[in-house]
Amino acid sequence: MPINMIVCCKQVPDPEAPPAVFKVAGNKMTLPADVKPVISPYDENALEAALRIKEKTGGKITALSLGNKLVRDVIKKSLAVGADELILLEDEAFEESDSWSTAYALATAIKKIGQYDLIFCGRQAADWDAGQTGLGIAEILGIPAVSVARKVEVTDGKVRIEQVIPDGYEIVEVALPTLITVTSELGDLRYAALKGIMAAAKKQPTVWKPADIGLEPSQVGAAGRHSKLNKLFQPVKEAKCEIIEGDSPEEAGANLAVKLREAKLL
Amino acid sequence: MAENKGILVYGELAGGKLASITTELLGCGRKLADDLKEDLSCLLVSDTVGEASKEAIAFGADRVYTVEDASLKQYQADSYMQVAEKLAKELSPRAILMGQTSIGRDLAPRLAFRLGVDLATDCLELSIDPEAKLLMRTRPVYGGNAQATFSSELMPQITTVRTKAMSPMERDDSRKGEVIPTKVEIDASKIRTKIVETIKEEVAGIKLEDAPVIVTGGRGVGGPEPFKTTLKELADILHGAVGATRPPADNGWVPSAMHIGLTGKIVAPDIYIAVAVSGASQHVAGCSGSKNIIAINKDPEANIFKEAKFGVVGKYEEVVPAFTNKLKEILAG
Amino acid sequence: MDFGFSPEQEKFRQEIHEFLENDADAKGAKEEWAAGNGYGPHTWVIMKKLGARGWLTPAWPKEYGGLGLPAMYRALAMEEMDYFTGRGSRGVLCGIGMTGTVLLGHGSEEQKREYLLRISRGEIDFALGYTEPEAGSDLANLSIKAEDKGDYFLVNGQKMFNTACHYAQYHWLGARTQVVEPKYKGISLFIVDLKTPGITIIPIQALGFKTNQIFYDNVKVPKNCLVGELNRGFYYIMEALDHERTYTTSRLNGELEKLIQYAKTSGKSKDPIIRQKLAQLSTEMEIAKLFALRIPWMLDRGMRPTPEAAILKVFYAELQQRVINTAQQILSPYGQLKKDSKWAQLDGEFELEYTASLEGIITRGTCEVMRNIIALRKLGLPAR
Amino acid sequence: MDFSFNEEQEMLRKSARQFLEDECPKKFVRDMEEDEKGYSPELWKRMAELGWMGLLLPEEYGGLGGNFLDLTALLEEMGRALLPGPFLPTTVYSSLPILHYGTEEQKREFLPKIAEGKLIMTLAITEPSGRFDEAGIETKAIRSNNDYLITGTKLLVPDAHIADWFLCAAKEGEGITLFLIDAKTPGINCTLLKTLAADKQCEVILDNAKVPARNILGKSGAGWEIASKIEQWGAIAQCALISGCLQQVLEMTVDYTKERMQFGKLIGSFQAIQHQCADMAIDVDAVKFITYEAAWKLSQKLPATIEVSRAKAWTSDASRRVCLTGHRIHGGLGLTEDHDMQLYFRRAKAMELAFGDGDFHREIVAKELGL
Repeated sequence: MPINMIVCCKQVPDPEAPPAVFKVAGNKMTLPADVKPVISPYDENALEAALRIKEKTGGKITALSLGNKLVRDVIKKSLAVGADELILLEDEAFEESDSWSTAYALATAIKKIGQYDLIFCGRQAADWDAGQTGLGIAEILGIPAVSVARKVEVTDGKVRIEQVIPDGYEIVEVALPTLITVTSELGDLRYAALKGIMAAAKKQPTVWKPADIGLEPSQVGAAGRHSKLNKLFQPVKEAKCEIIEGDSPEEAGANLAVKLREAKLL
Repeated sequence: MAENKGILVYGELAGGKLASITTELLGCGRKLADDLKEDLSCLLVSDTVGEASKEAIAFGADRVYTVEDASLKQYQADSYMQVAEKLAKELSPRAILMGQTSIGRDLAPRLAFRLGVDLATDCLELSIDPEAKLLMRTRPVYGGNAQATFSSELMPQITTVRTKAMSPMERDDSRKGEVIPTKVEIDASKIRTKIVETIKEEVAGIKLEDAPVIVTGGRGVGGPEPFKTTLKELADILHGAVGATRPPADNGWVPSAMHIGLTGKIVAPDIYIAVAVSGASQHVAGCSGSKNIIAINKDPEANIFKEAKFGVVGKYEEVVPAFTNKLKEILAG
Repeated sequence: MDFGFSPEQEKFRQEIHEFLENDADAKGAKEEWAAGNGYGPHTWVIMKKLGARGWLTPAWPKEYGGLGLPAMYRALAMEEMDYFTGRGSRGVLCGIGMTGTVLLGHGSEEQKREYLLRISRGEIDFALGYTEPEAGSDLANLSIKAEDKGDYFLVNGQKMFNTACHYAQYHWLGARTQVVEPKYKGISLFIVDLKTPGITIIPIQALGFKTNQIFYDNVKVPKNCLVGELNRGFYYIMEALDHERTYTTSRLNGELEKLIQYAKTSGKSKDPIIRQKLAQLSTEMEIAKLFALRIPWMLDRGMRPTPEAAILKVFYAELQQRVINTAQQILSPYGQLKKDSKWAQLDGEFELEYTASLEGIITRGTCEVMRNIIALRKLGLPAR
Repeated sequence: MDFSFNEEQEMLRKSARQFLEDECPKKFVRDMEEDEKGYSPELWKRMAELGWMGLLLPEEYGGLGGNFLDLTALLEEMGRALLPGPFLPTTVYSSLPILHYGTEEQKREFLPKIAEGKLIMTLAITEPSGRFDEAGIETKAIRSNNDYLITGTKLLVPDAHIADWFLCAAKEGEGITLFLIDAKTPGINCTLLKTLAADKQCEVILDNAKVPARNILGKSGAGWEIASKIEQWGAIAQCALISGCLQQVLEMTVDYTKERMQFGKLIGSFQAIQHQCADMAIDVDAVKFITYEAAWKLSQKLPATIEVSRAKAWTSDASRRVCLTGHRIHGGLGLTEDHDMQLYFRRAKAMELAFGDGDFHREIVAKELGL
């Protein structure tokens, strides 16, 4: 049975950028221009989960993204790796969303899309790391949700999920439609093949403004927040590392042991 | 609707006793409640709660609500949500504190969206704004590259707290408190997920969370083998456990239960030895509470040296065996 | 990517090309500039002719005498003008480049009406009034003082190397209005009529061109001559420089073409070393062209080309040195013969250029200062 | 005028960068220097699956119909990662000439296999003369019935030791003819040469190697026209590799100056270092633009002789300057084998020499200028 899947993909600043380039200015995170945005890594895992199901079972994947001035060659990666359609909730009004206003807008857009069996989200986004949006969408839509999945399979209208728990995993079954948040153990997103890239470049995403999903600008983005950001800051680290030297790496290793003894750590 | 008052800790049990995160939540909840001059309650949900309710009082709760039902033996979102939603509505606390555990991560967002209120996850610091009496909730963002303080006027203010971020109170069994058994009818028809099987990937030896010493290998270790040999030998000498950063877990070099970091385990041992670990913020988030971080890395510019107290610049293949041998010598006296 | 021009752009360029190719005043202007005197009668005429067609300021809005076209058109117009009229680089003329750019962004409506139309028609020009004896590359250190006296500003002090003072009508003056640290926060911009009492202009003959010292002795500058906000002048200067470190390559390229032609006709092109050198210069010229066109391309996409303009300046100015020196080597003993001298080759052009080209590596920010900008702004190296 | 890659090229670039960062780390580059094959068949297969081998080939031959600018985006990433292996010999030096000059039969035989990653080819032109022109070819092809017997020595043939087929230039009478030669043909002997970059370049000796006449590429005696076209393609491909390589050297060096403390200060705050870094940045920008312009001309199928030679002339010299400055700034650390700087320094030289250095291409520019 071919199934309809929706994958929520968020554009975030590259979390792999060296820590030193993350600078807070005026309650906002600023990064140098050469740090390019990426799709949030867990969302990439989510996309991979959907692609594997599509390969095995068949189906349609719609990637869904929210933001403003989304970088096309970043966000269209979903199309390049095999998503069938890309819908962008893209408008100034969507800027500075929190978990609530993000989930609310995404859920409203998903209702407009209408046909869905499986919704995938990353377990959390690499910018605010809140880990709420996926489960929030499920609550708003009133569908079941399973979080932190490391494997997802669809058989006979049911989803079988390996959900990561402390010291192991659970195998959980749930009927469609359902929402699943995905973790990195599921595996990296495949690389985009040239053919996919070329096809993606020719395809234009569907862009929806708040009004297109029946929302007022006051219900989305900064205006629709439930939380107030009081302060964004970077704690100062005082720690200073003492480098233990030696004439050879082996000697340095031995000196480290001696040092730990001297420092009474042993 | 009644005015929201008091702090409610959503407690978790481990092996029939109060989980350590719950004692931490009670410790922090106590302070907040005292600042507000309001009460601290604790909710315990299981098939049988037993003595844990008394423990909760000893660790600071004024009232303990116990919900017992055979169907609540194992956490399932759809059953636990029925309890959490009902109690949150009935008790209308000012704030609900949960652990940033696998239960808290799963339950808190659902509850917040069900109630239409705000949630701040994975918080490191909580305080009461004296004027607005709002909870100021500070949490790491951008993979630990910054922190942010959030507040919300929507009640209850739901918050999950990172493990080991707060200190429990000294246990005081003479403390007085009230245990209130509460009945919640669990509607089985609303449970939409089914747990087919639970598979434990036990890691032999000391549990990471309890180990006083942890030896962690990063991507730079190069493969699964050193985790079983070089790193394990070092950990064994120090009676510690072996951990890993995310890439070794994602690559299947080690079970994911060994992953330490923002989305893995949060640890705070006395000695944390990071071997061939670059020190990405997402990893540091999981070990920054350690008392002494020691870094061994061939790249002198690796970020982990910014976190460490002591460091050696060199190939771990050369440094670690020599380090282990010298330790053997020293510890043998 | 696209390294060609659109048909509209080609047509625009062609029109200017055909107009200038046979215009006697263009040739006259070229001679005036070559003599190092700046504007002469031919220059004023050709400026007015170009201005009447909107070609001096194609990227300005139509209401202020522009054509409302993208910055790329301006670059094309400049290429043609520089090719035909020589060293007086139209694009960096103070009126169009500095005054016009700042007025468009920050000037009062009154100032815009008063000056922009006349600038765009080629009727007036401004002398750049930044440099002082103690403020060259370190422009923020300028000290000429403008005191607020209620009804007017009272200006006292001195400027150095203010080249256009002997033919422009107005001074584009950067003056200190506040003594403050950091120093750049106390600078304001003024438009001063050069005929105002108290102004003395003393000529300086530099290598290959004529420039001036200018003294302000209790000069009263009306309040409405302040441009933009008080003490914001340095910001305006920097912003305008991003637009104005624009170099065209057509004139230098024209010289290289002449040199290549000379090498061919004189038989010097058989020398493998000369072949290598000329091929290298032609390669570098192509790079300079691309660097030059990158600036309007960025401006048209709303990007601020600060380090890119610095790259262009360094590359162009140093390329100019290499072209001139290679010319001197190829001309060998004849290189030193002046225009009109018996035996002078190529009209003595490279003798003149040899000295005049020095200006290129110094003015509008030395190459060294440009390298600092590249390091700090493009590569993000630490300031200290 | 447009100085930016299009969306598709940006996506290709990002995807290639990620793939190569994961699959071609410096450890792999070092391992391949030691490895006899000098490439990984596994990685080759994965690159083929991504469609890279077929980038320039039309769809009817299993390719994707990309152009030279698309290729430039990909090659810059390969240069940045110092990807070892026979990518250019197989694609640009072999599949392109077959596509443009081959018979329909030849195209059908070779191109789909190349696109699938099932065929490795290389170009055997250079000879002991060390020249890049027609006069440098002494290898002889003698007709015998429906075959040719080819005898001679080819030098510095990239990846010949693993190639399935060669594209080989030989003298036939007064003209040059190009032959497609099966590497397994009796009479062919291939020896790996030890090189500065530890890349895999070979001596190939042909001793009466028998090649069927139908394996001529293009027309008999008219092979030099094709060879000079290949040299153009090859030169600009090398420019793109150098461009990526130098961009990485610049980034690596600039990063280092922001971390390295001396005399109590970050060395990046010293003007002497800043000016060196600025010069590197100017060189790298120039390399990019002059390369892109030539690649654009090729992608538009416009004549590009002077543009290609300008690009290779500038890029070859810039590669030396940028790598040298990179080394100066890295100090002693960059000299150690553990550091990546020396890898770039050695590889850049191989790229500089491939298809003619600066002097060689300046002479072409001079000719084009009518000098």
